[in-house]
Amino acid sequence: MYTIIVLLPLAGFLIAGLFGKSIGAKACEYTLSGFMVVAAILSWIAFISFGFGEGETLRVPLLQWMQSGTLDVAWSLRIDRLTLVMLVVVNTVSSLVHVYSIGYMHHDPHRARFFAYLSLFTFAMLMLVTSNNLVQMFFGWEGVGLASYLLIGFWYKKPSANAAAMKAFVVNRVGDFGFALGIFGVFALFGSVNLDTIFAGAADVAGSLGGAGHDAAAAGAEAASHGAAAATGDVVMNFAGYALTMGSALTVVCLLLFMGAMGKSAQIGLHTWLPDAMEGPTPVSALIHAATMVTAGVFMLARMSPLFELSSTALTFVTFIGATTAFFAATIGLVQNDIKRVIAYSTCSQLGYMFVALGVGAYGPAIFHLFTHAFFKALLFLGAGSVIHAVSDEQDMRRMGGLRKHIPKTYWMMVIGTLALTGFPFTAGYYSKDAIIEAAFVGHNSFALYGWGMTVIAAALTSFYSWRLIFLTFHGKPRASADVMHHIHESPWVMLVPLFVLAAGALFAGILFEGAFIGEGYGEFWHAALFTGSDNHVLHDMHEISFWIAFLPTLCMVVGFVTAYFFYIARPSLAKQTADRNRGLYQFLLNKWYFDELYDFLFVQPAQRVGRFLWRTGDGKVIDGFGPDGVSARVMDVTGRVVKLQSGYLYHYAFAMLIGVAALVTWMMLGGAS
Amino acid sequence: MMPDMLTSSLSIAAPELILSVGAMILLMIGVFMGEKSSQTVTGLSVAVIIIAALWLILITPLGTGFGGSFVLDPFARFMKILVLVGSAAAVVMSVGFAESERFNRFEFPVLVLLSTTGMMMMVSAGDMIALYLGLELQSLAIYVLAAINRDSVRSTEAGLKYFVLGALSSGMLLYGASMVYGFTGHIEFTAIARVAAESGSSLGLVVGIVFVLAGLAFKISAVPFHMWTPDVYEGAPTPITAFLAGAPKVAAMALLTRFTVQGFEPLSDQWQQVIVFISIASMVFGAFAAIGQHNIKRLMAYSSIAHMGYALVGLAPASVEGVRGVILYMTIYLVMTLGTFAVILAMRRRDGMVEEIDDLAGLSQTNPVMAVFLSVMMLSLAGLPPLAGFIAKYFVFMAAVQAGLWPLAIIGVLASVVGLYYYLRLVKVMWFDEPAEAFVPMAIELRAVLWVTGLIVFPLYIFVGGPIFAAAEAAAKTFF
Amino acid sequence: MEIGLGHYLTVAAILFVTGVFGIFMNRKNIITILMSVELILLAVNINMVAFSAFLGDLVGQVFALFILTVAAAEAAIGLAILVVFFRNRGSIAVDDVNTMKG
Amino acid sequence: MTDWPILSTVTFLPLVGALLILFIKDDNELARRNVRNVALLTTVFTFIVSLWVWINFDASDPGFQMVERSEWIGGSITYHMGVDGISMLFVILTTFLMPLCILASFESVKVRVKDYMIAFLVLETLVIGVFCALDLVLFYIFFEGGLIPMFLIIGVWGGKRRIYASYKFFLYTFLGSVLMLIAIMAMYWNAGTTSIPDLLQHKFPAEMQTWLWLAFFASFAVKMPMWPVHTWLPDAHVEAPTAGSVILAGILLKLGGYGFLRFSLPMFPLASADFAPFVFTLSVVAIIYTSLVALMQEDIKKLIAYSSVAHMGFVTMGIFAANEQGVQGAIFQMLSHGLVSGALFLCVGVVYDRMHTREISAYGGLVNRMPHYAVVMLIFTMANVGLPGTSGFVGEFLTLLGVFQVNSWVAIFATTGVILSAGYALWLYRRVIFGALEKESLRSILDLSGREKLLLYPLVALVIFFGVYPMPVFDVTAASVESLVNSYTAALDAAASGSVAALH
Amino acid sequence: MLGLQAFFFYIFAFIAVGGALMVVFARNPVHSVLFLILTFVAAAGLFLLAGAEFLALILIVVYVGAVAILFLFVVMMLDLDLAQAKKGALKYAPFGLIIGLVLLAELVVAGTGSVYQPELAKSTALPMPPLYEMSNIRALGSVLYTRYILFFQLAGLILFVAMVGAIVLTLRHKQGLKRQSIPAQVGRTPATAIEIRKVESGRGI
Repeated sequence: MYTIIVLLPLAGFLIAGLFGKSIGAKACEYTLSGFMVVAAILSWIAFISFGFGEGETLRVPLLQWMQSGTLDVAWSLRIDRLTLVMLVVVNTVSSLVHVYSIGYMHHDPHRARFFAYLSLFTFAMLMLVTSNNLVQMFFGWEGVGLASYLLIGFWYKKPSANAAAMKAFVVNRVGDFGFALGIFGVFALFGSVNLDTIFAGAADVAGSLGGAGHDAAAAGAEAASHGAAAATGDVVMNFAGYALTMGSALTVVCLLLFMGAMGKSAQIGLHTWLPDAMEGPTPVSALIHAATMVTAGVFMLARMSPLFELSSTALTFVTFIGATTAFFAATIGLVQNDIKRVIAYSTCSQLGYMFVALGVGAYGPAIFHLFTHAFFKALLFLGAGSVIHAVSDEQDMRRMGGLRKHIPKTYWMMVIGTLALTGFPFTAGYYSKDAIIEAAFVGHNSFALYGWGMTVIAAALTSFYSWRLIFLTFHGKPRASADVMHHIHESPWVMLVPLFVLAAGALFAGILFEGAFIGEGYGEFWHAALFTGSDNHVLHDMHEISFWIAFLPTLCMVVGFVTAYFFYIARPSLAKQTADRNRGLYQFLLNKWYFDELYDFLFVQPAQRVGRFLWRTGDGKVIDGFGPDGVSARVMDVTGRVVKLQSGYLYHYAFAMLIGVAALVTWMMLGGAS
Repeated sequence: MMPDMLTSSLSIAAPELILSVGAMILLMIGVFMGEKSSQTVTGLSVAVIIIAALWLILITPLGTGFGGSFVLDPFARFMKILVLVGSAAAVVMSVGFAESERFNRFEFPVLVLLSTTGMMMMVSAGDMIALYLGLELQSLAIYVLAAINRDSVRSTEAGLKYFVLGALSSGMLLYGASMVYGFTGHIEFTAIARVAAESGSSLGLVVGIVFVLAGLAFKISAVPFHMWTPDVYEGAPTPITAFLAGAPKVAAMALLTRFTVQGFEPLSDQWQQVIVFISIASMVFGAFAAIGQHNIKRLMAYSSIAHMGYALVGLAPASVEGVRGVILYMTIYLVMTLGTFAVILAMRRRDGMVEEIDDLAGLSQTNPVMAVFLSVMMLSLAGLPPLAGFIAKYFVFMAAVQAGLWPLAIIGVLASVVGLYYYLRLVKVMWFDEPAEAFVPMAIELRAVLWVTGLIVFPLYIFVGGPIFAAAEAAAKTFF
Repeated sequence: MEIGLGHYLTVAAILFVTGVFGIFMNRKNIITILMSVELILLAVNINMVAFSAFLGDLVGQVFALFILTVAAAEAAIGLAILVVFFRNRGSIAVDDVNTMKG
Repeated sequence: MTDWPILSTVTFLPLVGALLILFIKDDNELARRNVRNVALLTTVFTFIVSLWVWINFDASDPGFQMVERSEWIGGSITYHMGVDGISMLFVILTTFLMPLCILASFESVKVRVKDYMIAFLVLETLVIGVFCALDLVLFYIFFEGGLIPMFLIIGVWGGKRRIYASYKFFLYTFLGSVLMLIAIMAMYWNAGTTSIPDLLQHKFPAEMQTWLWLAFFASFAVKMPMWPVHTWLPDAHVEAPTAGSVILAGILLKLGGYGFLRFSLPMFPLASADFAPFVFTLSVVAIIYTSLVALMQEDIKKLIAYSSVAHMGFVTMGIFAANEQGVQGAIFQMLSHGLVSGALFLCVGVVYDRMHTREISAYGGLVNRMPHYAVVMLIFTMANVGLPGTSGFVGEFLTLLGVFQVNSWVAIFATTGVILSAGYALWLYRRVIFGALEKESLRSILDLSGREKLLLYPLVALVIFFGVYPMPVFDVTAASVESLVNSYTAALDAAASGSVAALH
Repeated sequence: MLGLQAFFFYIFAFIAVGGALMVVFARNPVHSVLFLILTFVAAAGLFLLAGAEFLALILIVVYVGAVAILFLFVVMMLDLDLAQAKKGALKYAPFGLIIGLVLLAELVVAGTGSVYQPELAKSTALPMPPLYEMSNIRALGSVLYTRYILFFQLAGLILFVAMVGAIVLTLRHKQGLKRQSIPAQVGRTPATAIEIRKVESGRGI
């Protein structure tokens, strides 16, 4: 069954990719959507039934992949609760997006290709979440990157889309750089890239780091030889010139892995691709850049929790990055005008939340937020898509407004999404987000409090920009041209139904699953799919915080709402005035903290300059100049001189002979003869 | 001297007798038949050479004759066969030239025969008088041959230059010989070796060796005694050049080998330095100077200078492997040279011979067979595998490496890279450039020589290489 | 005052070097060069005879005899070549023997 | 069948084909077609026969198999052939790429077809010979011999600066290998044999190893090509005809890596260990340097050529990591690069045949008219950047994994190549394929023809197949690589303990 | 007696050297040839002093009598200009002079400076028979046609080549030159030589 779940999208991709032309776009759409729905249903079945089973981790081997020396990588599926959660998320959102796309893309000439890409993406994502080893995860990791690249650049005639696609891929590669190095590090430490071996090794290390006099022999053979056998003080890895003991080596590895997560999950520094990725069709944004792919980083950290638990330094760093991102993205979201970009920055920010949770060791809340976030963020995106669809592909909120009456269903869906996002009580977001903030508050690492502060502020900001979006789009006076307004229409049912489903998720996913994900059902639910260190009591502690602390996020939400209302409904001119008053800050935020400009200045331009320099000067002047070209020129010089020696005059010839013989005689008499 | 001893000596020297007597008879035929006889005499002279060769291979016993002055050992026999092959091929190739250039001098084959006799004597020389006389017999005939186109300024200038410098070089050689004689009391190589082994070297002896080596180096056109080579190659009529580039080099190299390895083996660390020096100088100079050439005969002259340098690489170690390498090198060099000159002799348009490299432009399209073979020759001369030229270089360098002569080996291979450049230029001209006017079809005898040599260079050597190698090894062991 | 081998050798060396000089310092005509060659051969002959005398060995003289013979032949051919060259070029000035170079 | 000299058959079959072609006159179109067909059939047949070799190959045996040996020219040169796990697949790669090359030239080569086909067939013989030769001198003969047909291919059928490029190619590589020749001779005198299996057992003195290693390095580094002796490659690639580039990138570059594996590592283990940091440095420089240079290229072929240099950097790095992952990764990377870069050059050839320019700026928006082409190109571009699931990933990953265990700095720097490669490859793809079709000249450009599909689709299939299931390659190479690595470490250990013993 | 030998040695030696220098440096080639003759004669004297009577005579006969005269003949025949201007001459003369002198010094040192080894004389190839037994010419003759027959024959071949060469190069058949043909003359018969015609009387032919 799991194999079918994973391979159905692949089959869909192949059908659409290879035979799309011959069977027609319609057939592709329905086949692929059908496949996805089946896959989604199957994953729900699996998700639910799994709990009733033994709960043991399942491993489904598919095919040998690589084998070289001690490296042994196979294509296989690892099914545990974490995987199942992801399967459900991915397949549900994906199938809904498929269905939605039938409507959204119905006038596009390349629908078959679009669906093929979607399915390809889903397949890659499933490979990622089901992988039983890091390399397969990396496959999925890069596979979703590829699909993302293709989908962002789907409208290949738009130069901006192409640029965005490329940017997404390259920036992701920067993260993958870290991920790859992390994998190498893991292999160097544990002698394997298989999760089971790594976890076993990690458990051993945990024992020895705990100083319990743990006998290393108990560990798996490979882990023993690489990991735990090395006493805590021994150097187990040389990295970048430093000889690292087990503890610091783990930190390095975790940080490297986290770098991959940062890239994929658009954390600060490597986030720049995500807003640009909005160049792709909106369903893509919903599927990839909100619900699934960007959460791969979160998933990966959760998956590797046994490792991360061993490195508090790494976790601290994760907290810091996550918190900063949550705040930073939220600030940018405040001033963006593109409806999708606002949501994109919101995604970025929410991912920051998840990392904060991961950083303080609250893996459950992180995944929980991932789970709920998928619903409401997909909902928001699809809703935004519906809006865009309605206003003839306009994305700038400054040219919307007053749409509430024209597209009421969409409006209500968007409101539900916003409520969930801002953490309105008893919506999905309320449970997961508040859990994160609470976990941050009780977290032990040195940035936990910082994380808490940032997330609380971000909560207020989130509320503000989310409502700003709603108000700007749906309320007030229409700012679109009359022509556009004339064409506004509610989306077809094929687009609305997915919205309804997601809205249901956004409303009820929290209340339904809170207990299982983070509450008292935690241990039973996860079945050790998430590892929590023995001295990690965050989950316990977070339920015991004071009311005010728990209430604070809700308060922030309200503050944000009120402010937004004040700015955009009550006194619409206030926003502009504020912006004018703080022009510097406004520009700073509008230009996304100038990250793109900074990177352009720091990396892109130097790379081009250096590349040109190396090519023209390095290869051309230096290497060729002193190498082949230079040598051949020198040879020609010598030849010219040598040929002149052959003057044609007898006496020169005779003189040469005389010199020759005199030289030889002299040489033999002085030096040669003994 | 007892008559029967003379008889045995004569039987050893029978091929030389055949050649010289044949030359005289042919001269008479020529004189009596007049200018019409050129074809006949040419044909007959080839027959004489073939008879001599067969006689040498099949009948002549190995041994020493004329009181040690004349030696026929495996080495001598091998080299003599090469000499005869080179001469025969040169004569054969001259036929078409004689016809079209109205160069019908019957003296040409006669002088070639006489010169060949001289070379045979050089190869067999057991003492320094035989060395000198053989050398002079060979040289005098070639001086004449070089100038034989007496109405041409270039030909006579070539003859003159060759003669003057040749005379100077024989003067040096003689001076050296006199020193060697004076300081050992002997002229026979074996006796010299004995004395040298007993009493070691002296200043006079060393000077003598250097002078003799200088004289011999002139004959193989090794730097710095090479200066005549380009001018003579260019000026002499092309069949003469073809002859000049082949057999005499083989003979002179044989003589040099015998003189050094047999006569002065005990003093090898003395003359080795001289050989190393002229070897390096030749390889480097030949390679560089050849790059600047436009005339293909001149190019071949510099090429031969370089090749003599490579052959000397084998001589320097004074080892059996080295001599083996020299023998193989000269064998393959001869084949390659003959093949190349077969093409050069075929470079004829309706209005006469041409000898500029650019005249070969686009040959691969106008005459693919010729182009393929010439390319094979050039790349083989450059020493590229899988052609025979590589095998030649391989064995000489191997000997040098064995002896630990690293500078020689490394400079040698680097020079071969430079050398490759100008050989490639011919290939480039033939294959890459736009075709020039086509040549007239090749004469049958040139075609025959070209096919035979070409196929030997590749791929026949793969099959005949083994036996030749064995023979060369046996020949090399003569001295050790 | 004993006249030793060294004396003869010295004379021969001087003659030899003079002959060599005659070849490469000469700018006049080729025929002087041919004479210089004769000088060189004469020097060699003196060497041979001197060695022969002081070694008490006949071979040196035999060698010298053949050198004389060959020198004569060489002179004949040299002069013949010189004559044909003169016929073509109208000059035997050393500087005129340079149509080929490079 | 056991006695049948199967390797010689594979090696010399193309030569037989070349001889056949020699007897066909190419004076009319029909004859030219015959020439093409004979060449194609020959190569296909050779490929089939080589598959037979693969089938008969016993993957569990680390030694040489199907050995043939006979005396040849004396003086130690023997005719000695055989394959082991390291060379086996290169033979297959060669025989596989050759029919594609011939097919690729069916329409693009219009002049001197006969000469062209002969040159290719001769080249095939020589290249297969290199991989099969078990005698050093024989190896050298094949190794150097390959320069000749390649020189002609570039020079006769090449582009504008073909003469410069062909000279540079020839002289550069020749210069490198003559030093190796000297080393070969020195090895003969030290070991008394030029038989590779025997030499693998021979232990050269440590100091000698250094010199020998350097000499071999001179040859293989140029061939590879490693920075800074890589500059011949872009020129040669750019000027060579399409099939020439394919062969050059696909096979000839592999000779260097093969040489490192066959000689440098096992025969001179001590020197290899000493020089490994040096090689790492050069590899890393190559990866970063050439990737940066590739970013700025304006010529499609040149860009791919520079990327080849970068990819070869991974190979050298993997080889000198000298562990199983590194070495197997290097082998895999070479095979994969053979397929991928060959395919990329074929792709360039496709548009070059239509437009007769390789300027990137002359293209743009090809996807509008050439969707199939765009897909194929995409797959190869992705393979080129090492996307998992394509063959490009496996090699890159393993080499990096291998080298990480040895020297993490190297791995870190080399991994940046992953980023840069994505940069230049996608940048190329974007400029050529994506965008609106604006250039007037491209309006009527046609998508892949049937013949071109026949060329490219098998490569697509293989690239993905080996990306997903590379085990056929690992199976073949595992035993040989393991014994290689073991003997290497054993030699190092012995030397270390020897020096320790000397201290006592 | 010893003094006398030295006296003559020095006389001959100085004449030979001086003559040689004049050969090289005389402006007129005719003078050069004459100085060459002088040098040869002086050298013959040195030969005599060294006990090589036969060679001394040969030198006079062959060289002075034949070779030098040949030179003279050619010089006269070619009608050379005297002493052409030496344009840019001797640019490298000092260098050449130095090298020449170095070489000379080395040759002298090699000839005189190295230790003379009397033991060599005992083992020479062909010890000279004492004069009282056999004269120099007889001694030479006794080996020339026996032990050294090969060289003798070779020398003959060389002279043969010289002859052929000289003829090949210089002999020209003039067109239209009438030659005596003895066989034709001898072979004439009355039948071919005489035509008998009947002349009618009273009429002319």
